Amino acid sequence: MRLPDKTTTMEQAIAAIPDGATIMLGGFGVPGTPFLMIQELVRQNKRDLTIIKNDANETGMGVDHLLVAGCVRRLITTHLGLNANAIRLMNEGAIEVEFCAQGMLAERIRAGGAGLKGVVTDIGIDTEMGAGKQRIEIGGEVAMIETALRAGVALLHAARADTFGNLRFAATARNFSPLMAMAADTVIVEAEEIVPPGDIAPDDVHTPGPFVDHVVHVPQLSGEYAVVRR
Amino acid sequence: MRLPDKTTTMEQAIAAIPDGATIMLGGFGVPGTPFLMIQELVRQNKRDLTIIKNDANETGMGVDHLLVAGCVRRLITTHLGLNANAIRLMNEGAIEVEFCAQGMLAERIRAGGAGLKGVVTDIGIDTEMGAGKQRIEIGGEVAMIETALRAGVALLHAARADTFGNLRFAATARNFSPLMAMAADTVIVEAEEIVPPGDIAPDDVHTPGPFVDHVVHVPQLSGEYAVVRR
Amino acid sequence: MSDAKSRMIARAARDIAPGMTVNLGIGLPTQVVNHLPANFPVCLHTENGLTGIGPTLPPDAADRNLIDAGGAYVSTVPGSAFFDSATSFALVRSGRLDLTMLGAFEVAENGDLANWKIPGKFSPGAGGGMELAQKARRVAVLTTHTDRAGNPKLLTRCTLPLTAAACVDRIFTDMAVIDVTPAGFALRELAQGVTVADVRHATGAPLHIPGDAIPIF
Amino acid sequence: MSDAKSRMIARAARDIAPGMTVNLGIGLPTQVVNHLPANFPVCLHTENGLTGIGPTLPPDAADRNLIDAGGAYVSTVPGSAFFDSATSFALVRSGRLDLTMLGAFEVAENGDLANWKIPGKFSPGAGGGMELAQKARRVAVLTTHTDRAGNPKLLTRCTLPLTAAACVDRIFTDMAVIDVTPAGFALRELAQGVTVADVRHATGAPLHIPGDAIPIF
Repeated sequence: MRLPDKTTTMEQAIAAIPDGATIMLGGFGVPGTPFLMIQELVRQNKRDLTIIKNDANETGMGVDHLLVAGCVRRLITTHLGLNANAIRLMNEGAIEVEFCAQGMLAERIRAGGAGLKGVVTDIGIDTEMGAGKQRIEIGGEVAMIETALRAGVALLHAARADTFGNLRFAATARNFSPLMAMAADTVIVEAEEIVPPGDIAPDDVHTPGPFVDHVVHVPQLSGEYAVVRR
Repeated sequence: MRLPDKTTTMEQAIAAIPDGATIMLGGFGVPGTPFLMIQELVRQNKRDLTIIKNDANETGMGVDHLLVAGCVRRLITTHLGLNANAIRLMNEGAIEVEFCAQGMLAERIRAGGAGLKGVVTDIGIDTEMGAGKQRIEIGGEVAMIETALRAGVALLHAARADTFGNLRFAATARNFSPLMAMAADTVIVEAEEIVPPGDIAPDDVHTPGPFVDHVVHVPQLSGEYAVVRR
Repeated sequence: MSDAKSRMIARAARDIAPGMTVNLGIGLPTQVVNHLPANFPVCLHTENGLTGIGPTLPPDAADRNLIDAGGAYVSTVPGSAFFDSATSFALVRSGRLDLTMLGAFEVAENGDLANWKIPGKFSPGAGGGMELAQKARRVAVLTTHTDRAGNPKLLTRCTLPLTAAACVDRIFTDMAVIDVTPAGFALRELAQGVTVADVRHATGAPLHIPGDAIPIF
Repeated sequence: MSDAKSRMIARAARDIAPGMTVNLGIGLPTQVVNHLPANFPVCLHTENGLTGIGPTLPPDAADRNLIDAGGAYVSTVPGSAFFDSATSFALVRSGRLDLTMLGAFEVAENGDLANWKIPGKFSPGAGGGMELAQKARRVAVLTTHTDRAGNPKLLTRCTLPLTAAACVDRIFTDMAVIDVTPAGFALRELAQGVTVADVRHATGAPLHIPGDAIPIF
């Protein structure tokens, strides 16, 4: 027995994504954002996308390229504070935006990835974030259902991958990526380093290979990955 | 700033557990079972315990010591197949047993650890395991609520801990331990090795220190930890 | 093990396609792995928290922390990964498990499976069986065609508590390969030396027979 | 920064007890850490996936993968840990976060907090603020006592959309330390040079004054 090889090219992996797809993007701010795959989405001119990401990066970076190119119909996110362009497009009605509490976005994605239908929570129950959500009684108290989120595709940035798709993330670049890796039908990873199976010790794997479909090597990063000097 | 030291002695840590406590025990079979802390529970003659553990180990080992000593009132578990003594006590009515589907036990514990009230699932919906569980409609389908589980205490076995409580587990000894570490008011860890903060790299931590209350060094393991020759 | 059982297991192994992630249940299914070609690209999962299971090991060579869900001491292959129980069942429930092979007490013609409880006699709990049966993309059963008393295990309806409803896709027995179809049990292949009449006789539900020649395994 | 703001931040730092796990919100709260004694035993959490935050770093020394939730480049201390966003909020919601210090647009006398949205003007999303406000064991607010126009931020009722209801325990301002009690706002301490009358005047809700001498910070 040996574990299958999942390496491919970025162009090929991204080409299989149809217009209208729902795409999860890893990353919280810069760390973990798959900037090169986002650039490839723009280059291949994908349209009508639903994007699920913690934030919309900053003006001129990452998700903002998708917004500027008109690729995005809908955005499910937690915070757009660093991207005035995203807020403008939202206010103009050019994109639909659904806001989630950050930990609820994480749990909704994880629930999708764990084959659950949703989670029961009281987060936001007394706020406008709780409006319209199904309520149930549990343990004598009222709580809400947060429904599971899944996507057709997840695009993730890893520090290191083996050819089977076992992943390691660096520092706070981990954030949503292990959750999204579980929650999409097709998971595509850009990795700064690709190693043979076994080079990542089994106790040190952040995302197990079976959750990953395609691994793409990105030997050269763009300036977007670097420290941002504001 | 520095991170607090949580090392203590096993006798002291276990002494604070009251009779009637609900205790989560890590472990799936032998790997991950905190055998020495279980022995200490018996030695301190804790009574009327509710034990939450994947299995009841094998006759003459681990959880079985608690059963033989009459410490256990109730057991929440997934499988007792290797412990005929546990099955006998259950059939005689000497202990109450609540069975969960294994992945549902994991999710219920994780939900407790994640501050959720429960999860929405269809696992077991057409079986007797689904009887009596609250049902809701979600996405046009019927699903069930599995309620969150928490415990007063979790007792876990780690391969390595730092003095702040960051943990590493070995191989399949990980199983339920990271989930239980999140889901108990007091988390006590026996570790084969204790190292200074920083010796476990931040990217390599399995359970972050803030979830852990007490760390106990177990320099000498009992024979129960060894390979079982059946 | 009888020749018929060995052939059943070897036949089941041929249903594992390259690249699959597979969970092999305790008992007969575990042995399917021994019939895969060397260097076959497959990822074996065990629900206690490992993908990339390698060969089982004798006690002398075993790692005390490394077992499969049945308690057998196993090894890893290059590229294996350890993870917690929640992640392990996330993999099962979210559709990443391509195939599971399970034992059975009873299988019904609508695909219902009973393999965890015989009320009053055997009730150790279901372990991870319910999720494997309900959520693996494909569920195959490996079982003797009849029980020790000669009673059929393939039935119109299960009499024992279900593990999961309408979950079984295919059944490998010592007599035949049978698919669960919308129309009920359909005979696909016969074991060497077994006739259609033999299988009909040993099956507790109607059996659809193909018009073409029936392959032998 | 004004002296009054500096003293407010220094005073807030004194409410961090040894051994706590603490999340300091974006803005003024982040600066509380600069007022902790050297070698103080505390674990700082940031919701993007880190416990054990160390000092912030200039761009030249920064790690491109290591930021806090506000986007600042930070470092680690020995014993820090990285984890995913689900684990990070599990820590918050399950009661392992002993204290959070947050900014505010408005705080009501029942502890309601509004700090994420000004309809029509400012609506970037709540980020992780709702969970911090609703689930930290103790919630402290750091804010100027009035807004730039001089209007009170401590009110009988919030007028803006809530972040969480009845969540605030204590408010540190440039004028006073005020607790949220079942009876409403209670003055605990006064800033240097500020009188009870000043605080009353700048507060948009009744203020309970202790009978004893009021400590100065």
